[in-house]
Amino acid sequence: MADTVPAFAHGAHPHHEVSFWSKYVFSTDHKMIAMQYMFTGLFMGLIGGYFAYVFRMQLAFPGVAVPGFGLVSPAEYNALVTNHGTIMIFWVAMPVLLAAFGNFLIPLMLGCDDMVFPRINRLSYQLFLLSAIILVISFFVPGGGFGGAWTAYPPLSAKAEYSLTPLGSTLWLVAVTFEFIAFLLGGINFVTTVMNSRAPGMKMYDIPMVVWMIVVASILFMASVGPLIAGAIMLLMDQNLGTAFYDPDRGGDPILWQHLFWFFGHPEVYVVLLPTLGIVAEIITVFARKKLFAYKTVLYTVFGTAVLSFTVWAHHQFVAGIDPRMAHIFTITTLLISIPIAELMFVYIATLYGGSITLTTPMLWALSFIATFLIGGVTGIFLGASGTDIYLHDTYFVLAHFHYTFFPITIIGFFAGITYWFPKMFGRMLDERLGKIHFWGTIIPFNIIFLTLFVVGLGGQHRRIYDYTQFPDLARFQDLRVLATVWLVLMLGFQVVFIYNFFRSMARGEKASNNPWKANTLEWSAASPPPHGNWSELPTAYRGPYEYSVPGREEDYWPQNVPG
Amino acid sequence: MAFARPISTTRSTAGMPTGRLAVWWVIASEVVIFGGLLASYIMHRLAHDAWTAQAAHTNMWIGAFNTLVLLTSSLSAVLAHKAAEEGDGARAAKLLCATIGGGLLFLCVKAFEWTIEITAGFTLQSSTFWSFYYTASGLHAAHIIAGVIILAFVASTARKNLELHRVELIGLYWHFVDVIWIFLFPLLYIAK
Amino acid sequence: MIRRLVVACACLALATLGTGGAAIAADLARGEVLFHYCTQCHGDAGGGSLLARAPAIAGLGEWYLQSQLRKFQSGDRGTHPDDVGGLRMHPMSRLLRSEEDLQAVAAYVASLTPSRPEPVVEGGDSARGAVLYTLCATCHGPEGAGIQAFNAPALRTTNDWYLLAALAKYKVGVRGSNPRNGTAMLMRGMAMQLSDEQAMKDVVAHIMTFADSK
Amino acid sequence: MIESLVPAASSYAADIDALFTLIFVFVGFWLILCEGLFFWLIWRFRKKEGARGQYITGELKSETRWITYPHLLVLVCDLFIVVGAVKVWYDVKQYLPPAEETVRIVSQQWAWTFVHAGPDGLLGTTDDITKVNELHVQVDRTYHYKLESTDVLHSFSVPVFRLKQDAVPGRVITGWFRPTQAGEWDIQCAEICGIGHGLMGARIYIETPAQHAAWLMQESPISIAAVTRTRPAEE
Repeated sequence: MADTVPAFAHGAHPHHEVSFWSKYVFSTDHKMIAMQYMFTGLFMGLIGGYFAYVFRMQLAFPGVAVPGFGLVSPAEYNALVTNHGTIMIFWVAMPVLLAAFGNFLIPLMLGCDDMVFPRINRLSYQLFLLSAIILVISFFVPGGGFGGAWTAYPPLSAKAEYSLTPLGSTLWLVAVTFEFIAFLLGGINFVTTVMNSRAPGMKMYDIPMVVWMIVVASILFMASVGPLIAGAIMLLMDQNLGTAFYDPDRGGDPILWQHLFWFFGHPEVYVVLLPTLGIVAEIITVFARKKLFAYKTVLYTVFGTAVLSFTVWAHHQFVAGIDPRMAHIFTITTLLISIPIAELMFVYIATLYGGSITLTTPMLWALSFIATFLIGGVTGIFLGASGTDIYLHDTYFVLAHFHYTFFPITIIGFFAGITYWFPKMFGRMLDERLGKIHFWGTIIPFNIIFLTLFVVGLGGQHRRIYDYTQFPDLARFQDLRVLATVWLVLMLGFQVVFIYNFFRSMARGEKASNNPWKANTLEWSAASPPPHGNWSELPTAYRGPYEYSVPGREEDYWPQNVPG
Repeated sequence: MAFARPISTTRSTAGMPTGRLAVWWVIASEVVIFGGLLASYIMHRLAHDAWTAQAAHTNMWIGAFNTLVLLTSSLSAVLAHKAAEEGDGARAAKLLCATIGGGLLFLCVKAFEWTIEITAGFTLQSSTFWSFYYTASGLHAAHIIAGVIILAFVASTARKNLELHRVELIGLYWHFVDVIWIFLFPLLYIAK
Repeated sequence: MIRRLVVACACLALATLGTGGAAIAADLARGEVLFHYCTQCHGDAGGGSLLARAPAIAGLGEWYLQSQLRKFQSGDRGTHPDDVGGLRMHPMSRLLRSEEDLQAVAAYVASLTPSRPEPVVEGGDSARGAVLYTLCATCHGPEGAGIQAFNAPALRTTNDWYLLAALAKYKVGVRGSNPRNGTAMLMRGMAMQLSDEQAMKDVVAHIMTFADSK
Repeated sequence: MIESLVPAASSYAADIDALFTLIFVFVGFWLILCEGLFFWLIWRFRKKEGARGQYITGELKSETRWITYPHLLVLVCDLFIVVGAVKVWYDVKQYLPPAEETVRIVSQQWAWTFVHAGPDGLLGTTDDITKVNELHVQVDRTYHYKLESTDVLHSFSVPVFRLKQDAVPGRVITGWFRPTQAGEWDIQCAEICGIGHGLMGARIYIETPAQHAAWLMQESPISIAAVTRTRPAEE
């Protein structure tokens, strides 16, 4: 393999003048597509954050017009929470973590010039963009946006007379389905690229962990989303063609959707978790100057998690009217999944042992992921145990739990990744001081908000309730709700620091060298930012990605592409 | 803008051409879509004995004929692949046209069959069995239509002796669509 | 510049003139804001929605709107187990947190242009209905405009499907069997006079002719 | 832990709270251990001039045991939790003690209808008491509920009972509860059911036998005569 290094690598990409359209809009370059995914995802993230602001304000000050929105009606409230969830998972976590970092990193880390199917890659982004546009349109159609929760349980989602959003629910479903298809196409591309296009000399165990994680996530997505696509087609037909797949009055079964949804929905958590775990692995090894503890164990654990994640879905349905005996099985499988995840956390903590740790901004983000995700992980045990789930199901305890997982995954994972790879993406360094202000301004409010919500959840407060002051027993938590809202507004405010830092550094930041962090993986051997085709001569890999602090070497890192 | 195929497409670390590898992944992702639909159908079917009586109204002989048509068309796809391997693009194109013919015949028979059923009063809304019947066979028919379009495209390039590896790829897809029908036929027509 | 001054002066003058009506205007403005709560079901112009089983309410008498909202809030209306629409409205009425809010919304809805709903109920004989309607006319007026003195709301500005459903509810006692709701009990007695569904359809068909003639 | 926030008013509430505390102890131990170790490592191995990182692969047996033993311990903790969870779940959801009275619960957009058995203690008789958004039960009496829905999914949730059960249209789901403490508390709908979901609340009135009898008398004065004859003894 190693003797087939193509010496003509750049020859396939003749330089020619390209128009604005073909450079930025219809580009097939994986880096440009990654940027498209990222900026679309971030734009959707702003919408999702705005929605969170509006409904948190409504909860803290019910009946008061929200500045920047107006009076929130119950229908709007439902649409806001529904689309906040949908957007944050399908239009932020997926495109940013999986598609943006996947597209950017896979060819660069594998030492190839592009994805194997650049045009399919572009098509997948375009489908994704289309799905985002359809979703945004769905907020403005008569009747308003869909308000049946991101889980879209029928019959509420299936019948217009129940949801009162005839067009909104259909458009929502169409948007989600398109998004799935976009990520199926993208995932096939990722997996094929990693299987077939690694740099000469790069063996299975030389692949950087983040690439492995993205591949496993793509396969996991592919294997789990199929039934839900079938389910979505059935739901679309129920909505518009008068079928009765989910209508109990005419021989259907509403629980069927729940099974199809959560058969996908639970693995989906790992689909977004794995890329972030990978990003964190890259960052902590670089800034601790340490080899990743037990690379193969991590890999097998991830495979194990992926397989196990298919067996736990019904823990979302303990009280949904399934056979009570099934709860025992799913309690066991759910608690079993705590073992691989605990193992991963142990590995990450163990990696810090014996390191030489520098607390740069990316490292702070990566470490805060571990610290907060631990809380998210352990609180899941309460919900996986059927006995306590009877009480905790659909309370704010659940909400706080999964925000303690999804926030580290999506938001912290993104910030860790972007602060780490920013020099490679844009050729300039981010401002460290602003980065740290933004870090503390995000991480402190986040913890205050959701620790508060754990408490109100234990107090019996349920999710998706428009106005808690209408419930005499819940009205007494109003101060805590105001507290959470105030800190949310503060946290959103601190994002301005990031946006300023991002765009200012992009234009005027300090120029970055090719390898500012002294990292090993192949992308740091390319120019910053990498040109079309990435390298003038495609690299060869000689060793694994985590050879830091190798004894006997003068430097404490040993890039994969350096012979010897 | 002229499209230059990247070097990464030409690599094959896994020991399989990139195109074939990707088609296998496409098939894998399609398998779970149909798998979800059929699993839902089977679960319902087991829970509703009454469906047996409704399934009795499907025409097994039409279904059997369509099975035969599809299997035959798959055979010509195999022969087309063989011709493409030998570098005979013109012959491969002809054989692919035979496959297209099979696909179109299948669709015509399907249209005829649905017409009979709808005029007999069995529509999409009649019952959940018929909803499943039309959804499953409709989704399958959509795959046949897509397959026929791609087959036509591949045949037109193969005739010029270009991109002959695609003959194998579309063949793989066609066999997959065929296999799906092998599952649908007993589930919807024979089990009564 | 001069034009701007003129405009400013005019505004000032109008504002001074308008202070007398400010209380009412503020009420209407508040009501318009609060009406946002109602539009998902009752429509942007209060024209009703068959999908949501919500009747047209635009232009109903302010007194009637107030009294019904109060009844919904207290549970005197909309708490019969079979009153599907009422059970939906009962919690919604609690969105109005104060008497001022309730009055503001009622004032605003009353100020809306009454809708002229399209008839959707079929099979009603308006000629037969005219005869039956004589009983209704006593309270609701000969043209169905409603008479406040008899606590009788206007009929001709609401949807025929809603009138039919309401009559049916009265007849079987889904409405008008709550002793705390006297006017409804009175109406129930009247609805009992209609012998069957056809009679109700006929009356409704007749009421819809008022809407046309208006 | 939970009872400091919400009173426990059913026979199994304490079991669920105890299970919660058990899990809290286990996961609290692990969380503190991990976070403590984590922050200590960050501090201990901060970058120092002249010091390099150590080269540890984590592939050797002597190294992997640092993660193998802890995760075996996690497994042991999981076993305890599974046993506790299964036991509580069995008691609350799977096992159905004989009913002293049955109440029918109908959920719809956006109201709860409770059909109480009335003075004769039997459902489906003429003296049934139907109330919207008001559930009246008596302490120390075992109830079965028959949960129905007429339109979409709802979820019957009584936080003071620690009870939650989804209502599924087309099904009647049976469960049980036994109130233990008199008082008046919230019932919430815990499954999104349309635009009024956030306003779909009801109240549960848990009454002493005397209060309950008074309520029965107030709701159905006519059949009071029957009470003393057909109703089983209060104690």
